[in-house]
Amino acid sequence: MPDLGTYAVEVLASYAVTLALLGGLAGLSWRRWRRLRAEMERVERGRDG
Amino acid sequence: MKALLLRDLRLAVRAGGGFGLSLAFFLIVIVLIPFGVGPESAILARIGPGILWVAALLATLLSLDRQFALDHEDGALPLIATSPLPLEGVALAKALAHWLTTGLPLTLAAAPLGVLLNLQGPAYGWLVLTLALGTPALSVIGTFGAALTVGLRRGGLLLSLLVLPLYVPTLIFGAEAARRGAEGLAATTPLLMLSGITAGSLALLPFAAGAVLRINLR
Amino acid sequence: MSIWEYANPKKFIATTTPVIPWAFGGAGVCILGGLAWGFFLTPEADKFGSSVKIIFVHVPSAMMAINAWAMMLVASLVWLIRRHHVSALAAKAAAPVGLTMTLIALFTGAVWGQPMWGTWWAWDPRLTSFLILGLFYLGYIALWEAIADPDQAADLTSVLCLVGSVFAILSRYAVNFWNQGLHQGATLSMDAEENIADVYWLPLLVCIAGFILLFLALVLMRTGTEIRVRRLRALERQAQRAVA
Amino acid sequence: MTGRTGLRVEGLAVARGGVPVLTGLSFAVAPGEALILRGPNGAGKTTLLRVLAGLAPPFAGRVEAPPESVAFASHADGIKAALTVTENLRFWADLYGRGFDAAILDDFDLRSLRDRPAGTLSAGQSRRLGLARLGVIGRTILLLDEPTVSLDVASVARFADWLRDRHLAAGGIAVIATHVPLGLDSPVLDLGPFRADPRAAAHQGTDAAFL
Repeated sequence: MPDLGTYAVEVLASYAVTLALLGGLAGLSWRRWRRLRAEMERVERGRDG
Repeated sequence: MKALLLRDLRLAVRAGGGFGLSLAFFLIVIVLIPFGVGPESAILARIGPGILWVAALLATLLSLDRQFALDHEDGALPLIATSPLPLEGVALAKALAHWLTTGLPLTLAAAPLGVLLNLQGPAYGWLVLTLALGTPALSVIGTFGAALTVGLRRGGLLLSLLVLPLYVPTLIFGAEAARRGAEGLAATTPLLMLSGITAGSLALLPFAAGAVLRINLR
Repeated sequence: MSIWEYANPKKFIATTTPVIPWAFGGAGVCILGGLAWGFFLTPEADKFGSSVKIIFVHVPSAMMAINAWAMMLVASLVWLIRRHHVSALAAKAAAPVGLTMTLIALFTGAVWGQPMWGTWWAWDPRLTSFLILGLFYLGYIALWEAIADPDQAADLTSVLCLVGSVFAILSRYAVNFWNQGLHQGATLSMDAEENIADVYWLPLLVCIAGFILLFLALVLMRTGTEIRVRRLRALERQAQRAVA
Repeated sequence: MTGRTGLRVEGLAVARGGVPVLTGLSFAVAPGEALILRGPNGAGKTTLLRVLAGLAPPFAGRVEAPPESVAFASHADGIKAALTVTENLRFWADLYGRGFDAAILDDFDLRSLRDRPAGTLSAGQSRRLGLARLGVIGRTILLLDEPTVSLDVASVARFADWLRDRHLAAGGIAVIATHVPLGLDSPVLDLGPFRADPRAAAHQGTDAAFL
């Protein structure tokens, strides 16, 4: 681990927040993508079935 | 254009709602500032121009969304739309009516209210000058926002969120010119930028507002 | 097969769905790799100490925040001129991503500037312009939510995006002018690209590539979702009318 | 058949919310004639009137009318409570660039109310003022959506008389969507047969791109 010196907290905090926000957004978008795709298949099956 | 303008002016004067409301709000904000910031006249004098500008901006915002909403609710908008006056003219007339009933009174009221904030000699002149140059832009940008949110539920709240970022350049240059003028510094650059933004807004935004009205009337 | 071929929503989903996993994979590799590279292998800078490592997140997110709005502007123009639903929905899908990038840029910028200015927020011109950009994003997203009819919403948000872009650029210069007047602290401001030693340059490029890939993946996926929402709504309305 | 001054519609399709509701409409209204639109609620009467007025673009087909000749009025009165009856009418006359002719007050029995603020009028009276607006703007083609809603029989008759004796007699045209019999011997267009077939309609509107 490199010696981060006085700004260790700042550097780690900004990395953590960045990854958290990006991960959160990607997660939310993916969950919504999956929910919509499932709903779409249900409707498609219902319509064609 | 004149017909719509005169009608709106008569309505504002007769109903007195928008007219008095924004002035009263302006007065209230200015009176509250010293309670919050403290009575030291040195501080008040320094932040005076900026505070007056922010208060004038918020007062302008207050009376915006009634512009088109009233005509939309009572069904006058479609008949106005099919009149010889194009929608861009309607937007300009509304902006002018709003400026005459709100922008101008605020500009004139700013000087006497400046006394409350202990402004010094040149500050009054510069304040009124910058407000006179800036408030038309606030009105026409606000009219665009009002046209954008006509017919939407909770349009008023949305209108503030949409219009505030658009007000930032006018506020920065206006308040900066007023502050520099008050301190005797050279204020020509911010003044020129302020007038430029107002001129540009007056020239272009009615077309955007007209297009948006056309979409909302569909 | 002109590019407008992708304007057909079904075709858009069909062609982009396989790309999404690769884009996410590429983004993950680049971002994590670039951050690890920058975090472990670059020396401390003389003035900044180790806080210089924050540029690996701040600069890419700041760039993406601006590019996302530019992409929304182009998509709005395409919608207004060619009336292609996919571009309007792509603009709607990109807005939250742009907002997130702006928030990241704001947080990392404030944290990075903190040692220099001694305060958590110092109204630095560049940081303040990102704050204003964030407000533009909020307004844009709020307008989409406020309108029921999708086509009217697409039209209105497109006009707002056009007008907003002009005022965003105006605000950028107004903020620059406004802060110069107060104090000279701006020389150490965020436009760090010029004075970056090349040892930081490569990992930064990798991070930037990662952020771009991530933006692409997110927008493609979210646009696909928006298309499906519209498709479900259309199917539902069709079913209702068939019954009526 | 109809000169340049009439209202002609060819192969018109009208959409609401991006989906066609009426298709294949072709008719013409000669000066001096009126046309009554009938059809169940939601058939698209209002949308059709708005397209004829140019407020909304047609989904397909063409509407031909002389420029600056059209006016659309919904059942909402569009009058300002704070202004008096005369001020309201004078405003609409000025907006449409026409002189204010006080005779309209008699046509709608508003002479006695002329100086009263519109806010103090009853529903029937303000409805008559709303209709009087159509008199002062002097437009040849009037597109009216349920104009006589909430009007008593006498007022409906007075409106029909004004329409026949003042508007149509002077070569005006009126297309009126209404269920109330106006006593005009004008042709009636039932919009039922022109309703877009739901299955086909879905594949034409903006939803088509998503189906």
